[in-house]
Amino acid sequence: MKYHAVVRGEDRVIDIVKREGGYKVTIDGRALDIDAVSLKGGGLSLLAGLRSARVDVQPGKDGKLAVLIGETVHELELLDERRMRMRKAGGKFSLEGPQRIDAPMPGKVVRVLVKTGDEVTEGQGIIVVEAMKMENELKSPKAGKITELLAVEGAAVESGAKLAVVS
Amino acid sequence: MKYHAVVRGEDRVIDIVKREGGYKVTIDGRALDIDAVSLKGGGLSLLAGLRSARVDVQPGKDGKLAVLIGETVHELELLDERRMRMRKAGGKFSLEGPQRIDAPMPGKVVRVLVKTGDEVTEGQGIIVVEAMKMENELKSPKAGKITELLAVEGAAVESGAKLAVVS
Amino acid sequence: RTQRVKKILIANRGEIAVRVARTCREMGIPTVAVYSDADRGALHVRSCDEAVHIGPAASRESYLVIEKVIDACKKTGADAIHPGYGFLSENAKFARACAAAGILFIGPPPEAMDEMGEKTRARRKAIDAGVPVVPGMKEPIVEGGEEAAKKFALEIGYPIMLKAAAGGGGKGMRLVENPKDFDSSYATAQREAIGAFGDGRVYIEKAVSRPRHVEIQVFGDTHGNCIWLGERECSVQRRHQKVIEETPSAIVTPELRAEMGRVAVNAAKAVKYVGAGTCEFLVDGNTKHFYFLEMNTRLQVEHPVTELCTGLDLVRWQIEIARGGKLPWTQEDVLKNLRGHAVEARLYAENPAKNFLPSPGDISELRLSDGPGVRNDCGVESGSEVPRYYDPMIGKLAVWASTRSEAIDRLKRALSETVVKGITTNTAYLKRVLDLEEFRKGDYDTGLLARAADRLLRDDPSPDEDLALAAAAIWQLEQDQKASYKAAPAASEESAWQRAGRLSALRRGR
Amino acid sequence: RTQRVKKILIANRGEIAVRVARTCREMGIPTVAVYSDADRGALHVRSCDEAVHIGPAASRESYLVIEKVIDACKKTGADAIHPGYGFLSENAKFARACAAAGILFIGPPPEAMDEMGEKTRARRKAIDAGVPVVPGMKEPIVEGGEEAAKKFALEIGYPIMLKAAAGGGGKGMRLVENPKDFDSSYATAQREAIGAFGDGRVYIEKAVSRPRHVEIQVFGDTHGNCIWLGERECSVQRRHQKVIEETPSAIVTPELRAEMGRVAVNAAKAVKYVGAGTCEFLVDGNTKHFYFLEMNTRLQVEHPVTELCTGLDLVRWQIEIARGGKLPWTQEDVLKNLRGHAVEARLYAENPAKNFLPSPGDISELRLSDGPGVRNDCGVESGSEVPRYYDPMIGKLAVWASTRSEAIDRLKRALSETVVKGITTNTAYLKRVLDLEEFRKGDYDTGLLARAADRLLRDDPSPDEDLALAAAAIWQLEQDQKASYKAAPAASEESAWQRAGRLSALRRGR
Repeated sequence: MKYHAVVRGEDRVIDIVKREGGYKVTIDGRALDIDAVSLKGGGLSLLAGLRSARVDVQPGKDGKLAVLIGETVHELELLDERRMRMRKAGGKFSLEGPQRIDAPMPGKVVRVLVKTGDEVTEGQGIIVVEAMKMENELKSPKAGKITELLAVEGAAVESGAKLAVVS
Repeated sequence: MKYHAVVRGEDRVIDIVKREGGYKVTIDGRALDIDAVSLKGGGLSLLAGLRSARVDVQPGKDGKLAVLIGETVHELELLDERRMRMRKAGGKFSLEGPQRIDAPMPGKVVRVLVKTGDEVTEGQGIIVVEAMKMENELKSPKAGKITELLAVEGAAVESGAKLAVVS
Repeated sequence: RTQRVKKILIANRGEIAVRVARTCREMGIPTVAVYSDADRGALHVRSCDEAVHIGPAASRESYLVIEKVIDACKKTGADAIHPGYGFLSENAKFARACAAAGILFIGPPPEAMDEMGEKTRARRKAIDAGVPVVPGMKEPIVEGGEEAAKKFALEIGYPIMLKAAAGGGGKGMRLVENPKDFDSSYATAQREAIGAFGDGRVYIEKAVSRPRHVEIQVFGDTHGNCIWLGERECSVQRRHQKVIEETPSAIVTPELRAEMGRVAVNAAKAVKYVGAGTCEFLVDGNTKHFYFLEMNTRLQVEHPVTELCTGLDLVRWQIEIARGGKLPWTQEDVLKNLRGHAVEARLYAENPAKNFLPSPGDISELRLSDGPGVRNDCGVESGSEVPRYYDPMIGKLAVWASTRSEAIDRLKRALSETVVKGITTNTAYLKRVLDLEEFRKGDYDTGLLARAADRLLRDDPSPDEDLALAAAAIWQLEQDQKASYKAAPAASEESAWQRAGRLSALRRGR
Repeated sequence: RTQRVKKILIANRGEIAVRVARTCREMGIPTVAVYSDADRGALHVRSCDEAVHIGPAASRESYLVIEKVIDACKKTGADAIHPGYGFLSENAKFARACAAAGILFIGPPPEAMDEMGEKTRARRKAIDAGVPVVPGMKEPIVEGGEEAAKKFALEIGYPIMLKAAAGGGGKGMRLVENPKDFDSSYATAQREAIGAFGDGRVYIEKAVSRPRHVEIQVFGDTHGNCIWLGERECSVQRRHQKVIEETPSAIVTPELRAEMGRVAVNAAKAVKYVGAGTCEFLVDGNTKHFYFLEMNTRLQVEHPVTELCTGLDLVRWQIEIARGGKLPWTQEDVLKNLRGHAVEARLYAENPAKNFLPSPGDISELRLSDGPGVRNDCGVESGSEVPRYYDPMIGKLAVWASTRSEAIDRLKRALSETVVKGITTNTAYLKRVLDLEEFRKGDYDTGLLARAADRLLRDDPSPDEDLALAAAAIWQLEQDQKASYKAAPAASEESAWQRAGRLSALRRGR
């Protein structure tokens, strides 16, 4: 099986073969022999040569995986052919083209910091939503212009409600 | 749904109806309104009137259930129609008729305390098996006579191996 | 002649309700839980012997409604209430309502709450008791008093702090660096204050240099005794929310401890304080001068570090003293018994990478740490839901060891055993905080986390990256296979994963 | 000039391997696990940084094979070995093999193990050091010496004890009430001794009246210092297997503690002892005279109660001292630091209702206790398998509180939070032991559990019986429905349940 991985922006190619006593995993040509035991709750006990590691894999963000090894969380994206196609088709999550700003969870819009037509920079605060007693500022995912602005101060919003669009 | 329960040798009749916000459970005519939430791992959070209890139900012994509430484990047998039939059919686990004495787990027979034809009392030691570094004495489930004796001192035995029969 | 307590209602939720229920069980006292619509499946409900539903999810309609809590007592025959922290714990009206209903309120007398509850009044009281305070307004800003307030701010000089008069826990608190930000900060502070306490009044205080938040635990009884139980250093804060607390404090010498303790006890005695209370001080990191901030008239979130170093069960003491018992210890006993070092980390359901956005949702798996010197106080377990209506703190991890550096190493070890799946938490962030040079040295102030923000969030290449990639591939392959078999575990995991996936997708704020 | 330790191999499994790995992690020392075919999925393997397979399930072919363990060190570059308890921990040959291979053995010098390892030799050594011992044989019974042995038994008078010369942990130990049982008991003792230690030699000792098992923890360093760290009362035993341990002991006065401590230190010094060791004494419940039984030249299973009351990490001390460090404490420091009361309960995979038949198998769910004063040391977690090849102890639950009665109440509370599913354990049995009047009073001896057997196993009607019936019905109904939907979770549970069902069916011994 072949996977295409993206970690910290770098592309990696993984080839994995199941075989007697574990897996042969080849990453960018370097081969690893790994013995794996699945644990309750989705974890793995891995033996790679002498190295022993408990690994927790948690899927999140649209196919992205958070891989926890000891102290460190590795955020990566793993794409097989199918996902690759999906990705190619709707570039929804790439930063090309218009970006939606949705409500991260149900809450209340306490402030709208921009007007339609405003030029915004990447990371600029756009809307402040209050949820769980905390004010959370939603930032622009890219530099561009506010082409849609649906958020209204004081309005209650549900999870995923479209609040604004940056083009 | 009707269940027939046996707890501490007593027969109890349980009638259970699912309804808005929980269950109506009638035990020997006395009705209880119970709100139940299922927990991960097979537990239940019960509210019976004001009473709140965390209950863990663990199936064991051929349909018998161990019900843990706070300090106490309640051992009971719950039989629906189907199980009732099974029970009626093969009386395998009732104490009428011949009783097999099987190896509780893989181990080694270290002593055989009876001969074929011996009269034995209920609870009398029949065979000693060593497993997990401990000697475990298998006792007779009933008073009767040893009609079969397959255990041989020193022999290794697998789980469930028939060691003797008391009739 | 101490009063008997037959049954205690715990007017709270989450980890503190579970923690109080544990001590009650050890004392053989039956407990009553209260719960909102959002909490029927919560751990605190099944940790108590009885439970009463008290309304909708919103705390203003449930946990904050005095009548509903009192009714729950009558319904269950509870003759005492432990309020925990937050919610009604510092509400004198509530304490009075309990008294009126013949219910024992496990906390200080309402009068003491009145005097300490409202910050500016507490400041006056402290000043009268000879307790040093930070220069600031003696009264909250009044309707239309904004201009006068700005003048006052200019007089004591910027930077200044805006604080909610009814406040606590950093809610409705704002640092203002210069005059032009006054109006916006004032508006935010007011809004947060109303949201958190239903009281929008705010006052001004001078900001202290390299400020360290050090608080003193005090305990008083109904026989006029009052002692201090050492300090807690709570300067590791993010937006005025405590993140890591420790005792003893790296800058507190035995002399300073005794002096702060004496002052704290004076403040408590000045209001005839009874029960567990905490005097919060701001210590100037340069001059080591300390200023009284406020007195919290309840158990603190971070009380476990004090328990670990004194060997006491503060909840047991609260109950014993509420029913008229005498303090079992003298001040000398405290000094004899203080031992070692304790550090606590708060586990929050939040996403540090997304500006600490709260991340409520279902916990698919929770793995806590164990072994020597580790204590977990958790309000959730595997399968629990973290509701979006309440504080995102899901629990606390505290450790004890004989020295500070061993305690920090132990906390790091324990955090590396702590795994929460299904939601995003701050565990990895906490580990990085423990590695900050300033923290290791004990040389930090309340600005630490803000200053170190970049170091705490950067993601640098890890030596395990290839192993992580391999693990991901193995995991994915097994998932796909299981899924194709439609085998039970895979299917159930898949759905959990997908749920998690959806949640975090939403959390991205796209 | 203490020696550096770069990497520690833990030559053990289960809870003790996990516990040692935790301290190593806190000290920043990488660890190596060893595992048999039965333990690839065991918790201790994933708790270490590296792991080496050392053979088949049977410990005689894996964990007990010196060469394989030494090879594992060479393979991984481990320069030190922590043996834990059991297995090779008291094997002087092993200690010598380590030395020969240039590997630091974290334990006493082989000479001390020789002197204390073989019981009759230890007795002689103790007598020479002026340590009181129970009257008994100075040499094990030799081939064909049975008759002489019986004569000796009659001389010192029945009841007598038969004990394995190489023994420990109650294995190969038998109480003989009268002469006619001598032969059968001797045979059993020999058989168990061979099985447990590969050495069938047995010796005779007089049995003491109302005997209490009280042991003293000692610690020596390579600089000639040796101190005691207080006692552990281990009289709650079943078939010579410790079940519950506590410190301090209810019958030990400060004077007796000092006296026993002095004697224990003398015994240790007599063999130039280095590291952690334990002198086991039998205390006559009536006369309070104490007799030396044996010295265990390793860490004890029950060491956590000593850690809780002293605040020490004994494993850390073992490592520091093995690499040449000085004892950080004087005897006076110990007296200053001893505090409160600790009790430990051992969790066994066994079925008390079936004559304590071991119950290996898969743990479908493990829920441990938390909160104030609780410490878990566990070798398993949810999803773990308890292999049938090793000791059935799956973990230990220890608590600390300021008084004995609070500690017992706390342990009971913690046990009520502890749930193990899929296999049968002794948790309910343990709770009943804590409720025994003799135990509550502290007035018990090693015969307690045998005498109380009936009270500990009877099942009396519970006020919750109807609730239990209702719960069973609700659970069954939900199971049946889920099953009929063929919904994922139900299916997976069903299979787990069926497995559990099968297992316990087998366990019934029918």
